[in-house]
Amino acid sequence: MESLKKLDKNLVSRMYEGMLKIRHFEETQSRVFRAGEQEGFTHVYLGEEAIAVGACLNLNPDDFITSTHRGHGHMIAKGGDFKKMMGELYGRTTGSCLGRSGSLHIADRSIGMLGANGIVGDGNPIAVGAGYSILLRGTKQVVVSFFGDGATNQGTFHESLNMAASFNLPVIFVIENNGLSCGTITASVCKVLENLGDRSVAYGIPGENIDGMDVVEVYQTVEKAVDRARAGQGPTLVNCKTFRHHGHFEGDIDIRDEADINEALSHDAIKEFEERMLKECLITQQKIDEEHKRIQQLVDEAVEFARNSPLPKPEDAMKFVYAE
Amino acid sequence: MESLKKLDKNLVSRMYEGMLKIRHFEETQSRVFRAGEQEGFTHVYLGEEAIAVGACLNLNPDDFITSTHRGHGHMIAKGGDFKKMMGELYGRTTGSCLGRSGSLHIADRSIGMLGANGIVGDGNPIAVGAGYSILLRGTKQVVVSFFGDGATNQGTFHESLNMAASFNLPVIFVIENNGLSCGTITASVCKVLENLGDRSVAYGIPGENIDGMDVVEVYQTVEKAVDRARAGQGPTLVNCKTFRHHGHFEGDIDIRDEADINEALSHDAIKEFEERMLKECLITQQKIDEEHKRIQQLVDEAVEFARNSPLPKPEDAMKFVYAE
Amino acid sequence: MREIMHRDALREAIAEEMRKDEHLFLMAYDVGKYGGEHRISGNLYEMFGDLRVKDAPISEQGIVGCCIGAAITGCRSIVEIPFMDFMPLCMDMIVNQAAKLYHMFGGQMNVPMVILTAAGGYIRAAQQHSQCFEAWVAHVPGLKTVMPSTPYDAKGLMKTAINDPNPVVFIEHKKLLPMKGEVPEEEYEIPFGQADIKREGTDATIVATSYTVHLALQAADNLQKKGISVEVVDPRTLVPLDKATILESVKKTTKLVIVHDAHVTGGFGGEIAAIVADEAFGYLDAPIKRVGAKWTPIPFPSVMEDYVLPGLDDIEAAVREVVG
Amino acid sequence: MREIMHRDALREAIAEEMRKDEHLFLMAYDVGKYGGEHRISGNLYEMFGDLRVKDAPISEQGIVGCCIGAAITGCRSIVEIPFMDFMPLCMDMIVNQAAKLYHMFGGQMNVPMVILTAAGGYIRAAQQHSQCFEAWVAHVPGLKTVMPSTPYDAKGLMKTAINDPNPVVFIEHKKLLPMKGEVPEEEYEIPFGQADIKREGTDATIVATSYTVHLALQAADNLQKKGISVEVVDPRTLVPLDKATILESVKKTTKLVIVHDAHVTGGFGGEIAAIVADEAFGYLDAPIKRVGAKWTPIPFPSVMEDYVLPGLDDIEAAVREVVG
Ligand SMILES: Cc1ncc(C[n+]2csc(CCOP(=O)(O)OP(=O)(O)O)c2C)c(N)n1
Ligand SMILES: Cc1ncc(C[n+]2csc(CCOP(=O)(O)OP(=O)(O)O)c2C)c(N)n1
Ligand SMILES: [Mg+2]
Ligand SMILES: [Mg+2]
Repeated sequence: MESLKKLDKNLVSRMYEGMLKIRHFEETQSRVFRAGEQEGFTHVYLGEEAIAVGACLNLNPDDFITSTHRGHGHMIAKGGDFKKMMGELYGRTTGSCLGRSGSLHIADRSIGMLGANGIVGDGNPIAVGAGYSILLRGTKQVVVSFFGDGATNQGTFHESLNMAASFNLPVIFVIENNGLSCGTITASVCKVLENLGDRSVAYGIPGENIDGMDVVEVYQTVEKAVDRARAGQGPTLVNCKTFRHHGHFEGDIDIRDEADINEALSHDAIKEFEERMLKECLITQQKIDEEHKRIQQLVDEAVEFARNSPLPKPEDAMKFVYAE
Repeated sequence: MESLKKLDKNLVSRMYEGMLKIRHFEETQSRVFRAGEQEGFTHVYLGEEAIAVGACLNLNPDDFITSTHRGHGHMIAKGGDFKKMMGELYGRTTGSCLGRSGSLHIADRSIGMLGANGIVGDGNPIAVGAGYSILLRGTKQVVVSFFGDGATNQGTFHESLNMAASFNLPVIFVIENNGLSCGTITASVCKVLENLGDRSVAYGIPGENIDGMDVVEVYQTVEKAVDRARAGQGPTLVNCKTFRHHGHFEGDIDIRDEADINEALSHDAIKEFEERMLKECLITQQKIDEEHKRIQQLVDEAVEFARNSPLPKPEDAMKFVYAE
Repeated sequence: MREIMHRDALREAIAEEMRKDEHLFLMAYDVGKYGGEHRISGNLYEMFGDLRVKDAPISEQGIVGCCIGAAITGCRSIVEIPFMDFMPLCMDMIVNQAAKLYHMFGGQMNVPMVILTAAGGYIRAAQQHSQCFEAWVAHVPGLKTVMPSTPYDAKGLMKTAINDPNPVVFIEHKKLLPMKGEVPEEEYEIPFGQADIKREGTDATIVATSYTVHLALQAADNLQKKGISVEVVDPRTLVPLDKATILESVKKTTKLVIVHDAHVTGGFGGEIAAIVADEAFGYLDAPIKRVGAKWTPIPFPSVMEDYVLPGLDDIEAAVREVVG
Repeated sequence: MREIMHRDALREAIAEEMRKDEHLFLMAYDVGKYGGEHRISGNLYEMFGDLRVKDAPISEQGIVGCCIGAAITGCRSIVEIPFMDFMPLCMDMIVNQAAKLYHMFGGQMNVPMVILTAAGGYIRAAQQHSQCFEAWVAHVPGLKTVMPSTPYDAKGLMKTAINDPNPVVFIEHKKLLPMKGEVPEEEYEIPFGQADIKREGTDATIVATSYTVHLALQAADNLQKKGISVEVVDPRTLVPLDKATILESVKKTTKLVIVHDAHVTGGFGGEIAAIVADEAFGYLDAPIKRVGAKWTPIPFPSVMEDYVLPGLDDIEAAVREVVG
């Protein structure tokens, strides 16, 4: 592991803050959802924070990301507003999608977050399209597509990577490899799970297999990929190994062994980053505690905001079927 | 190139006969179709004979193949009956599908030919299913799936190879890489066209890139793959480089340069095989001429047979909608 | 009689048939140890093992194609597409392959398989997890379309579906799966194409399907109190459709209201209305009314979703309108 | 006025709009140098270059997804799915993404794109190249559905489609593409939702779409000779549907026959019948008749295909039946 001292200080604190924001947001989301405060279904990003944060720290506000059913973390890392997000999760008009779509379809076009998506793998072709649009419009933007190991077995993965490679598009494909596809152990349906980054060979593009629990490694790997993309050198595939704290969705049963979960939980991206920072004297324990508190308060405010926000009107369901 | 003398004599003559059968059948099919004797559309296999023949010579009658829109060659190589085939192409009741489907959907279940298919790439998942059925029924059969370079960019290619690899199925995936996807130069939409066999890396299975104009190389490569499959060692991907004589379908315009076509035509799988046989004194020119004549006569008889076969009854269209 | 849930009735039917035919298997993501996305497969994995209750990658085309390939080579299968919203991912395999092979190949190969899925809304699952596509399926010759409304029907129809030599799309409803109803201990089948009159009445006929049968019955109860006697007909299978029972009921009541969860526009209600407007035209005493989802994607929050989907009020209003 | 073919009218519309908007592109396999599977794109590649007239791999989900991603990031596109039979391969992208994003994201992103396809039979293309799925498309809110029957309508509607801010499924017919008709030199658009009365009459109304409009007109000619005056209404767009014109015509003639190439069962004819049986019930003097494909996949040989698809006889018989 690289010394954090080699990195820009400001970058280190943004890494930390980004991960903390996701952690507190999602811990809270899990709690209020399980308490019955929201309707529907929700999938949280706990444990995988280093990926979204490490990747998105390379992006400008006008760069794009596509996301999955597990989209809160991506949105936060891209600069999502807690209030707009909680408003959406609570199905309120103050939500970023006016409360009409909830957890599964959270999105914010104004920060380039092209939407969480309920269809596994469908973010990839959309990311390719955003890349094509960049080519056609002649800008220097890039696109990061986040998706799970399960999604890498969808036909859309293959079609997207092939198109992005052939058309030389500025798209970075980031696999969040937690080894699980809902209730299926991905290794049982995918022989190359560990080295999914090698699937890049099939498209003639670079591929990496990295530790998705190390925000620095994610940052630096995606940095290279973003540089390549902006320089017109085409797409990259990045396979980030990670661990998901909770079951597939909140309230789901978990097929993993409890012992395995506990073992894995002992390597936590955030706790280990705090230890690194402490060891290198980049932060004090007091500052850590303060940061946790500060961010939790932001989350709490967002929850309060959402709770007090108005519900949509029934007939507003009929809006936005067609654009004028 | 290996000496043909190392091969079983009988095998060499079956290779030759198989290729000649396809060549004469397809030359004739092209002619009668262009003369307006048949309805609809037809795609011929001219130039690619070595692939179907080399692969199928490894198969038993109860092994399976899946096919494409360009299916006549596969059917002949698997033991298809000229009369039943021409009957089908002419849309007559004597056809293997009773004349109801024509060139695009030629099939013969009795020889394990699971059907030509009008949807590019759809043969692959079906081949996987035939492989799964072999596993479940506990037989030693194998499946060969033929498909084009264009089809390797379909999502179904990826899903099929991943499933076959994970489930360790006895399926051999054979790419007929003629570099063309209808009117699109495949290289312009697929960076790795030349080495499509390397896509096997993405599934953790063996892959080969071979000369699809050399029936011996095809035979020997598929032989190894079939042995592996029968031994329960799972699937193989074989990329056969080849050259298609005609345009995409009979009557289609051709986007290739005429000079390139002529250059390529000078390397013909059958002509070169004849030269090899002659050089190694495995055949005489007289025997070659006789063989051509003998096989052309079989084709001519099939055409006559088809021409004189009855048309289906209109209302028979309503048959075979549901099995009882 | 004992009462069990839909999901348990389905599992019983599957288990009974799997015991009889060792070449019958179940395939989908999450059907194994996890027990199924809707907990339909439950303990089947423990009962029948990994090969016959097979976890698959998230590859809808691949999975359905695999079951087709198995079907034409001697096996039978049940494939689960947990949300009907994902069925568009594999409609190609269902429509272009499963539905066509028997016809295309002149009866050489039939495709016995069940495609089990859950449609519908009312569970706050938002735009991509709430759709009904039975109208699509019922537009494709070669497919059969089943929509049970009670555990009794679900079990009997599932057994018939498994034993049918054709591809059967079996459409459950997410609201029904946990609903209980009487199911005898003994084995039984329910033939396709037999509507069930779930309630007799004289003033108006409601034809309702799936979950909305229960809404229709409740509406009928409410209307009875106001002196309106409603007959509720549940077709149970859309293809084949028991036109006779529907027409007879309408001839008796002279009024028709059709109810389904799917969007009114383009829904299967149009088919039923058209049949009646043709074949019972002379008996009709009032306009035919359809009740279904309004013309908008299904939104997330209950306040909106309940507005969009058909409710008791909508059904009662439609009946009151036709009885005048 | 000059007469040009459908395919040329479409190309003119596309070229005119591409000249106005440099971020409008065309993407599909074979649209480039080859000129399009149906020769619709023709010389557009020479006119607008490789980036704006883009050959794509055979990746239907990928291509449609790419156009969606481009749409929400500032571009517009036309994607060709040459045969509507292939549309099931990308219905997921069309239905779950293109049709939903605007609604899901509360108006943050709309999806301007045209999905151009050719449906229908009568060309001996067999079971997998002859289908009509307009009924599927017209069941999905968020999509618009266009079906022109003349070059004039095709051009005007294509221009409207390109300028529409929503996903538009533009359904041509293989028999229409080479058909000629008058098209003015000046630019014009035809608004969606305006049916065209292709022939006035008093005894019965035929509502026909696409190619069958021409059959209906010919049937009307034949019937006129027998003293029956038929009005032929062409809705031109199914969504939005010009109910008013249809209802008005039926109120005048009091008889309705609906004709389409698609299968009768589950076809859009059911929707029209249902609307009339509800909203013009009191005016109807005869059962509503539907004429369309019989309940079987479309077979290859003309002798069978002509039996299955609606012909002049079928239409004339239906009209004679309703006029009594
Ligand atoms: C096309 C499609 N198939 C299946 C599902 C059901 N489903 C939702 S999430 C999921 C697992 C996804 O696994 P992965 O991509 O690894 O993401 P993770 O949940 O691990 O983050 C499945 C099967 C779906 N939403 N869409
Ligand atoms: C799903 C699908 N997309 C497109 C087509 C149209 N089409 C027919 S053949 C073909 C090209 C196939 O290329 P390849 O797989 O390389 O086979 P080849 O014709 O070269 O033998 C295309 C695009 C189709 N039939 N099915
Ligand atoms: Mg995962
Ligand atoms: Mg090819």
